[in-house]
Amino acid sequence: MSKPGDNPRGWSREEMAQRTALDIPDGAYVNLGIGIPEMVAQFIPAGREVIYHTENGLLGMGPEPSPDNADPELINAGKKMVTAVPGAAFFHHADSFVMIRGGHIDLCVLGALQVSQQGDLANWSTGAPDAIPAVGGAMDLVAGVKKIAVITQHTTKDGHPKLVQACTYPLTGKAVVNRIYTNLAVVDVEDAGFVVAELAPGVDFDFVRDRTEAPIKMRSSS
Amino acid sequence: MSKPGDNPRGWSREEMAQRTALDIPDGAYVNLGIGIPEMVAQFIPAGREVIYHTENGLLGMGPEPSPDNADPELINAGKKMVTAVPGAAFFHHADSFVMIRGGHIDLCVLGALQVSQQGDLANWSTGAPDAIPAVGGAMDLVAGVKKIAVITQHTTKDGHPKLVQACTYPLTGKAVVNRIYTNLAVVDVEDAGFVVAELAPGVDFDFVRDRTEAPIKMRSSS
Amino acid sequence: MIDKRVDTIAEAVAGIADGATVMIGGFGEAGSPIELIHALIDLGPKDLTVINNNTGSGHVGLAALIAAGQVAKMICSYPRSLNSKVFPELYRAGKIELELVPQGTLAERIRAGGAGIPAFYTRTSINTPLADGKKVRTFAGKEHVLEFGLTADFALVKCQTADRYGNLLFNKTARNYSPIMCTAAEVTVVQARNIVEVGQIDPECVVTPGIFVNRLFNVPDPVVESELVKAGTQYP
Amino acid sequence: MIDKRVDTIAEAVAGIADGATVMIGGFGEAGSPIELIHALIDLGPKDLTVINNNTGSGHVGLAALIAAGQVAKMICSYPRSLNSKVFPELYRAGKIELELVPQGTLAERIRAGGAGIPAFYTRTSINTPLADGKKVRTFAGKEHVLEFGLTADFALVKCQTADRYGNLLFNKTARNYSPIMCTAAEVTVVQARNIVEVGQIDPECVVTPGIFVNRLFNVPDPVVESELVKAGTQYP
Repeated sequence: MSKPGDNPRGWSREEMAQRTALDIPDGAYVNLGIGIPEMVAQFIPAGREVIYHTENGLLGMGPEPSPDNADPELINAGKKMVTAVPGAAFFHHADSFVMIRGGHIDLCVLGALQVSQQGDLANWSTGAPDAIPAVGGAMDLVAGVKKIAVITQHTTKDGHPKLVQACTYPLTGKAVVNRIYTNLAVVDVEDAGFVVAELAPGVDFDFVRDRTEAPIKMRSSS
Repeated sequence: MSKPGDNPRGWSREEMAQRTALDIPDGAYVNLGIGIPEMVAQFIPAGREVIYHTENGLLGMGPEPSPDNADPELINAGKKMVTAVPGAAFFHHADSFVMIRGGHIDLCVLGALQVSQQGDLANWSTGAPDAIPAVGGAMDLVAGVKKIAVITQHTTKDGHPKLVQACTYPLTGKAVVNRIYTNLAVVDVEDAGFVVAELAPGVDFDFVRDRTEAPIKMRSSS
Repeated sequence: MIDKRVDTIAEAVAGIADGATVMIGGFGEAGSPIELIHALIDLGPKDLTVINNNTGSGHVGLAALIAAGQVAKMICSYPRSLNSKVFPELYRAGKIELELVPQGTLAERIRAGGAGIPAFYTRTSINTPLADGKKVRTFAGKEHVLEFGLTADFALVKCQTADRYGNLLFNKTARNYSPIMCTAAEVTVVQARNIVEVGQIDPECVVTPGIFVNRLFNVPDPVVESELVKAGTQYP
Repeated sequence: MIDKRVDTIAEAVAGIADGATVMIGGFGEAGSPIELIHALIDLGPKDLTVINNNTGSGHVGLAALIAAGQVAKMICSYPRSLNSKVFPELYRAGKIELELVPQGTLAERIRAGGAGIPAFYTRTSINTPLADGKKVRTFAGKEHVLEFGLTADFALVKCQTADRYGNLLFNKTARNYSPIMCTAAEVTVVQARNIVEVGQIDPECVVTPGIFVNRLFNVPDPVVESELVKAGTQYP
């Protein structure tokens, strides 16, 4: 298990977002969660056209507005002010979740508290008795979007693994996560469990394995 | 029972539509079925604003277009060309039936094959083995609209009563009809059965009773 | 770059195979994608299940597709209408199957299919033969019937205006089933009267956002079904 | 003549009684009908059940309604957000009830309520604590949970443009829950920035047709919630 006090290694938050962006193909419809996932949009490689969905009712979300262009009635799911690109569409909440629940969105990138080796995701509640439970659209997204990616630090601030054998926090969804981008590696969730698809520069497999609670393998190059 | 060859008496088709129109209050949202019900719109008393819904996707249906104004993509549920009044709205079929099924339309006026003393309506199929079954929106309308009125001849062309003890044709809905406008009378469907609210000029109660299969009473003036 | 335009109508309908389920937009002739239907006749797949409110008129469009023997089953609410001769004959001869669905239930089943709702309860059709054999449950003292979402392999629809993203506007009551069918098909194929530049459609007015559209073919001057029927035209 | 305009904001909220269920439009501050909420505080009914995505910010609008002790129960998806202090305190003190619903399920339940659909199945929340105690059924090999339609006595929403029929247009993402809430309430009350003549709203672009609207009040220059929160404003 990892030890608090390890030197930070691997990818920065920006680099995790950038690495995630590399995998998003031209023409994809993508929903980006709050936090690091939001940063993915700025790293899409040139020449790819990606359309962003925000579940509060906009397809074709653009970047932050300039101050003179800001409208508190044009926000994203994180309630930050955004813009709408040419070719965007506004719609109501039920129509927005038709896109999500109906399987029309190609990819959703979310944060995580824990991901299990079966792809179970816990990202909405620590289950603490005094916490205010709040779920938002997370359960709808994992239930409906075609592919679920997670961006997360490999371990918690206290050094506890976030890639676990079984989630101890309440689930957002069962067997829903396809790929995890951590500061240390790109990890696929396969039938056999966690498989490292790529290591961050300067990080070796043993370092990742030591910081992962569940069994994890290196993808064999073939 | 009535006899074929009776002289026509009571209200004409236009007068039945006109009598129905008298009961439609200012501000009502109304869906008019195919046939005589369609004619109701032209008889709304002056000073009343009534909004017509057609289930194929228009709220604010207006009268037939002039030839230079005709658009085969602006039609009513009977597939006749119509117009849209100022303040109209177009919408898709699912939204149109939100209005119907959700109980938002005040009144629907339909034709009938039979109406029973419990208010059961049969108006979509004679059940004949070689008939092509076709239901359209009739079952949705009777299930969802606040008040269901029927306009019908009191008897069939062969002189058989259409106001019956129990429908012999397949039902459109059970206990759904509130009021019936026939060529002979205005008949309410109450818990106790058929009650004549008004007789057509020149028609007496016995004449109506003889042409009604189920028990029928005259509304006592009080 | 996202560009859903295809160059030929054959490309637009490519891949619709024997046994496919195809939703076809339109209520009567309003919104009927008649050029796409004719391309489907040219393509020739058999044993189709077709979902449409009606069964077509005369010997063009949907009626011609049925006449060509390509349709094994119709799912619709009103298969009997003026100038509808082809379906009734085949139906009486036992050569085509019919699933009759109340119009609002048909619309809601399509919307549910597109929305990832596998089933829902509705009051419509309770106490009628169309509820026979279906699961019934009482809510607030009233019986309701369980109905299932509908999806399709392809949807063929007609629109008024589109951009290369697939954002769509419709013309008046030609809208009808098309927007919900766009959501419920694996591949949505659209014939558009006008294709405009991205940004020219007001984002507040988009009826079908491009996410629901896969292929777009420009038919600037579509035929009018009722005129063809009146002229006695037969396709092919 | 159909004219849904009312002259005073007190008339707009009149009749909202103790124990009423009230849907309030808005996602965060976008679309929040803050003037109507303040009128509801002035009116003073107690034991309300309020349906909103959130629980308000600062001490104005929905947060102020909760702080006034008028809300017995919140039905929402995200009761914890930036500057949301009032609800968390009351909730931890056991003084307010919470029904937590996934955002898309909340939207669909409201849409179902307005559409006369008493219940539907969804995959959302399966295998999570939010599915506990709910009926589960398998469709196409996957478990789904039965969820129920939501209706309300009143809906309070904000729109951009309206006509006297109650046809509504919204502003950008301020649309969110408002159109579906308009369909699901017995009495829908709208505060509109602009009221225009009948015929000035394009019938192809109407978002909420007037049939869903009962009362219309003109608030030409609504306050901006985040500015009030920043300024530390308390209502009343």
